[in-house]
Amino acid sequence: MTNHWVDFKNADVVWVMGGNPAEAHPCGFKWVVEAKKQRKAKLIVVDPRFNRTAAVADVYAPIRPGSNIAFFGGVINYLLSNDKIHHDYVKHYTNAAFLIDPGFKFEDGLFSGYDETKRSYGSKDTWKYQMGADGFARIDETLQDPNCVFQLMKKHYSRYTPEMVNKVCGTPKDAFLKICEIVATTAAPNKTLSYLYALGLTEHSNGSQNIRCAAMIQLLLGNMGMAGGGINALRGHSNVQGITDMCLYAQTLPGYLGAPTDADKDFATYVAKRTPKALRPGQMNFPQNFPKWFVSLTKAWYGNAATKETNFAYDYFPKLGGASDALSIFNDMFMGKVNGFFCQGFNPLASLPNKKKVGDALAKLKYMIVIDPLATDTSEFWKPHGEFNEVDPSKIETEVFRLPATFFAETSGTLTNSGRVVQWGWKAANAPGESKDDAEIIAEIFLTLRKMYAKDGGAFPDAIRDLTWAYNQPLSPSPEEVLKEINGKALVDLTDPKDPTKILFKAGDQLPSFGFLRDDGSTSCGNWIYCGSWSQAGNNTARRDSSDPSGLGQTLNWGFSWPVNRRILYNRASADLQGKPWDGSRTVLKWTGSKWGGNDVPDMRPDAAPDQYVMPFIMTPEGVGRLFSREIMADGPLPEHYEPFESPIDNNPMHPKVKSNPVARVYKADMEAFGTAKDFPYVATTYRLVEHFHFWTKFSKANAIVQPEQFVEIGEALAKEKGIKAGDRVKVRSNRGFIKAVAVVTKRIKSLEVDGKQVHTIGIPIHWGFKGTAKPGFITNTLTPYVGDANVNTPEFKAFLVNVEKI
Amino acid sequence: MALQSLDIKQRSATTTPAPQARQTVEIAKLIDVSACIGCKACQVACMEWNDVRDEVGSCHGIYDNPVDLTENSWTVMRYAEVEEQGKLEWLIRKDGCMHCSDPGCLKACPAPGAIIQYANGIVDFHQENCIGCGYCVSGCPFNVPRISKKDSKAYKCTLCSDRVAVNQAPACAKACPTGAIQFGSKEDMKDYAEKRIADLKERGYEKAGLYDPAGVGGTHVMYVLHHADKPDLYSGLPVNPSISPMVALWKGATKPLAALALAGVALGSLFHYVMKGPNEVSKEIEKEVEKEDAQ
Amino acid sequence: MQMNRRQFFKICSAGLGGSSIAVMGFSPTAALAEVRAFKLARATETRSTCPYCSVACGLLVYSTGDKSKNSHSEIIHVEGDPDNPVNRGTLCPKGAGVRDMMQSKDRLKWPEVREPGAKEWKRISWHDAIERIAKHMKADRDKNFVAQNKDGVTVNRWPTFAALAASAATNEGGYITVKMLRTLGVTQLDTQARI
Amino acid sequence: MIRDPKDLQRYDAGERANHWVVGIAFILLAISGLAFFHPAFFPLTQLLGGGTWARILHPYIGVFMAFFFVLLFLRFRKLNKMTDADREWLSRAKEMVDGNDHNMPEQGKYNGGQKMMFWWMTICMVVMTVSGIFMWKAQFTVPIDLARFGAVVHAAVGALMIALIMVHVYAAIWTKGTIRAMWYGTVTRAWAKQHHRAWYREMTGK
Repeated sequence: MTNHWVDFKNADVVWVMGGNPAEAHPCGFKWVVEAKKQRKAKLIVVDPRFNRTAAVADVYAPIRPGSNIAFFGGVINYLLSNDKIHHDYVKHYTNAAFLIDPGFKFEDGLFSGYDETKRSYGSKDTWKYQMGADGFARIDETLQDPNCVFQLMKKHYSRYTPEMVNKVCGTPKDAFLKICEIVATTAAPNKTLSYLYALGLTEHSNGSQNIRCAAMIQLLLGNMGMAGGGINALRGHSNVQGITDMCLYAQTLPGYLGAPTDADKDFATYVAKRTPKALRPGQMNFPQNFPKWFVSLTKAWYGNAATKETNFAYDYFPKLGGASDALSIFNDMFMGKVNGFFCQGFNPLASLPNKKKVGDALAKLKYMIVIDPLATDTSEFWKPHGEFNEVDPSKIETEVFRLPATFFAETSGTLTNSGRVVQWGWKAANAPGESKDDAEIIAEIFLTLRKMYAKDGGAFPDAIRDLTWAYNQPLSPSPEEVLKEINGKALVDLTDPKDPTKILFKAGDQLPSFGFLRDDGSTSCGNWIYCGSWSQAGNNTARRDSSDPSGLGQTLNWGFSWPVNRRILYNRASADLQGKPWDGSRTVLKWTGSKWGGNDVPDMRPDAAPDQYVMPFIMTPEGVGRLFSREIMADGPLPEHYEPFESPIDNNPMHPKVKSNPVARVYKADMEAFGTAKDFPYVATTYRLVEHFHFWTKFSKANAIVQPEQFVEIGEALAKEKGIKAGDRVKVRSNRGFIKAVAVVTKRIKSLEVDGKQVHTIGIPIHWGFKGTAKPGFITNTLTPYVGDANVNTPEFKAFLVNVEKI
Repeated sequence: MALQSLDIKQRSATTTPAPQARQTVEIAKLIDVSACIGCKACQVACMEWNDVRDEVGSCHGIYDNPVDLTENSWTVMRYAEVEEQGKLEWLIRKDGCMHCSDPGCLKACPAPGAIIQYANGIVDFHQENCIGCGYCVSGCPFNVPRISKKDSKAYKCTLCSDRVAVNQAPACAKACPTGAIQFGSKEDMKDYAEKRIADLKERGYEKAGLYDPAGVGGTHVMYVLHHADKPDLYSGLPVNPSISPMVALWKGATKPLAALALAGVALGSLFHYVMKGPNEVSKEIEKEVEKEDAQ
Repeated sequence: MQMNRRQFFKICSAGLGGSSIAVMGFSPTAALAEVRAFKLARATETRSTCPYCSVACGLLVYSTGDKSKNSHSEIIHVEGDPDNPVNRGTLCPKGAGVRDMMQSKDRLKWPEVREPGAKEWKRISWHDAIERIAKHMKADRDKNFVAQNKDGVTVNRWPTFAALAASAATNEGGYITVKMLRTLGVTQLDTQARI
Repeated sequence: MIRDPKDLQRYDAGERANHWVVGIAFILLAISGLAFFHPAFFPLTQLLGGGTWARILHPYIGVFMAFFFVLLFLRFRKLNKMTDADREWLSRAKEMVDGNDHNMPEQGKYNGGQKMMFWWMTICMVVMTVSGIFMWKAQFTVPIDLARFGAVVHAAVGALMIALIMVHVYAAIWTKGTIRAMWYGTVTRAWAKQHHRAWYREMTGK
């Protein structure tokens, strides 16, 4: 998230849509309740279900699953057409004034440049800024040019009228307008709205664009960078943020450094492509430091093998040959293209869509390595568990290794929360039996392989041979040593660039910030954004001073917040052009006359005086927030409503020719496994309950007691139609399989009128499976479709079609 | 003063007063229903602190689990979906012992020292003295105590007397993520409630108010309700709870009346004997019978 | 006679006292009323972070023993860390019950293997497990490693091996994992964060 | 006392045993019941093995007593039919209490007072059994208000019953030569003639 958990208390309005923090993040949600209690903040909840967050909301509105962009578009239209925007902010801190290529068009549901055969936008040339002779993007500060972003947005979203919102989302018009009104109050410079979301926005075929909508609204309202503002991804696991930062996924290397692909033929091409040039004069364009970050990473990993001569061991980094996200991986596996599978603390049989397909894919492996503290469902995909897992082990040839790992308090180390605060935890007890730390298991596997390669040779042993592994106990790298490596150090004495006689850091010193990283191989750093977590001052993640002099909850001496202990991202935007805070009572940053000061680490060059016009969004080459996302997104520079791949209505009411996301990747077999409204008339959405955490707490007795058995939630209207009473057992079917569960009949899910049709929604919590202490249940993802978001392929778990019957 | 870590106000089945000299602070737990998200953290924290675990039950078509208080579940959340004037409200109430100032359980309990009311307001069950009769169940106006099937002892929320005795908040209050459960002196809690009620009134809940029923002398677990005029909306919170008149009669008037009656009969008999003498066979009849025998 | 409740109770209790004297019952045993002893006295307190969601609440983990050589520590209680600025001592039902997770009957205790076609797990030693895994990996990698793509670009990738990584591992564990996987040439890599 | 072969048999062995089974049960019940009823009597539970044992045993003893009382009832119910003579006796009961039986009408095996005692006992037994069941949490679950009602009734009627039994016992003590009827079954003819003349006539034919 751009802000942090405690910062919610600074909000005037909290808008939750696409999340359910009261259930998924209760202890973070406390700060929303605190805002209500202390600031008289209003809480808005938009969700298909009246959930436990809605139970304490001031305004709740229902919405049909999968129609978020229509809702957001409606809000954007309301703000623009009623002139409820923060003018100065929009003009200076966003790309509203930027001129777009005149060839840019949106017609019949498609942006210019669509290639139907490839299901993608083959050419995005028209999505770009008009460039001036000076090499910078052209702007029109009056915002009047028909090709400026502001005007393009106005035009694009004028179609999203309250009537259209009602037609697409089923949301009652008065509830929608009431929400618009409350949201619009925060266009005032000194009012903020905090936007909270989680998987309810991401798990759609338009997931990324959903989030962009929320970000655009926050830019229009001038709420980014403000205390009590921001766009706040609540996120999932305890260290989902840290693991994302460490980049345990194909597309990036630690610190979000784009991973090399086949197109990056050599080191020079690779670096050039990832080192942008500023698009406006004088902007910080911080990603221009990419070479420093990448080279320091290569030094951390390959030490002396990473030199200028070897192009910093560039070839040691494998290049991506194509898609490599969980869905594509399992599709490849399903096609028999994968032999070995390393499954660390992950339960894909339960977590990925279409359990049947996932199970069949696992059965095609030669070997699988499961590292987990618990006997997960995935580790027993081959084992019959009644109707919950009907398989024939004699036909499954996969050799499965199951290695016991430690659980959290059985090991020390850091976790990063979604407010980017890295916190050290201490080991409290030994793990049961022979369990080992993940790091120990990895070390054992790696060192065994290294020995084998040293002895027998094999395919490309170089990287294996040269990987730095300078831990005191090689078989047991301590978290302290690893965090120091991640932080980075000087490899030689580093001198001050302004005064070469002055030694800033001696060789071997831990570095305090990524500002000191170099691209010449004189520094090493495992993850640049974590630089500063373990400086010469020691382990900053273990700091435990929770004092809060500003009263804003910044607690700058608690743990370490990346980057450089900054608590609110883009905080320069909390002050006006002259550096005066938009709201003096919640000062995050202000210009003190000689430097930036205030209650946070400045997200700005500390001495960048306001008259230098260095804009706040330093991670973009244009220096401003993007209302129009140029060519970055796969499915368009402005979010547009597309129906979920399984939709209860026949056409997209916005544009009949293009129903669903035109560029989302769908495999052929999965396309065929989609159901239609004729056979599966009800919309289903999956979600989490407060009593459980994913597929873990079914192993915990306390949680099994407070929510023991699988259920589905059905609105009273549908229940009446189907003759289902609370407590009855029902069977829910999709075109991919079925589950059986107890029916919870509720007033909290209303049937909605969508495009002239009555649409019922069924709510399906995910937490059950065939292993654990809770009552055994079906894997909910038996039902879900195997299709993901067009940009990042997060599966569409939130909107699909089912049928239901009483059993 | 040694035998207890909290001062005692009264104990069950005891006719003489406990030492009353020390004046300690009266505490209370305030449950702000308007801030409650029904997350059940309080339930789990209670289980964890008190080392009690219920059976893994089943889903009954509602969110409530366990569905009722048991000897192992000393607090449960109760969920009510209420639709008033077209507005849906999900009223979620944490149910459990109210720690009445005038505790019906204690009044009904026949076992000396099985129920203790501490000077701070906590009403605590001492299972070692409990005989398992279940009178406390009859005595309670809130239907709280439960008799264990395993040991036939009565159990309920202790308000974490062991934590409060060392000046810690009860486990549920500490855990509550949204601060819907507050803990402090009863006076502070009333002040806090007042602020919450003012806020709720501003948000349109004109009937918001504090639930601290006078019928049981006030309670040490109080609720802030958005609809204080209709406590029964909250899964049947009693509108005007008091110790049942039958229990009052049973453990009240009946006791002295019966004791007096029995003493009266005993003494009456004694004095009757003393004053009137025995009812013996008259000499006359004895003679008659002797005469018959002689014949 | 008009009487309010309180007066009524007073009269009743006076009557009760009176009647006790009247019947002169036995003297009751001494009143002992001690609260349950505070169970954390002398337990070892360790600061940790909740493993569940990304609020990452501070935890106080209480265990038996004082870490002396011969005493095995067992976690007996977990509650929130009041110093942590986010949770300030509070916990949700997941965090509050995390001890049951750590002590779940389904915790794995030793390495196991399920051989092709087998119906059950077989316990094996760590040594055997690692050797067998490494052999599988090396054979697969040596056979399927792609050093150059068809255009002659060095790609150094191992396409037949896939990995999914935990989102609940520590940063250090995650970093070590990615460091190894990338070095082996793994590109079929993803994390729970995607889902 | 030397037993006279001419003494009249008032109770046979079965009747006596039945009476004492009920009597002993009653005493145990009274002890434990009083203990639950009033704190002053709580230490009486020690006689039954402590509070918990008293709580466990009391209802079972109650059921036991109820069963044997039914037998007793069946044995004696015909003998306890109220007659005009009984009613007259009752109307003059005050004189009797004063120790003056001269104006009392002739009585059969039981006088009006004894019969009243019998019927009162029967009513109390029924009420105690039913209300006891309402209170018996270990075995029965009844609506809470019924349990409360049961408790009041059980307590009040229990006290009444104990009072009646005290009267019953006192009457036996007061009327000399009575208790032996329940110990070994016989009474003297003089006793019978004095107190139950009609029965005396019936037995002796005089």
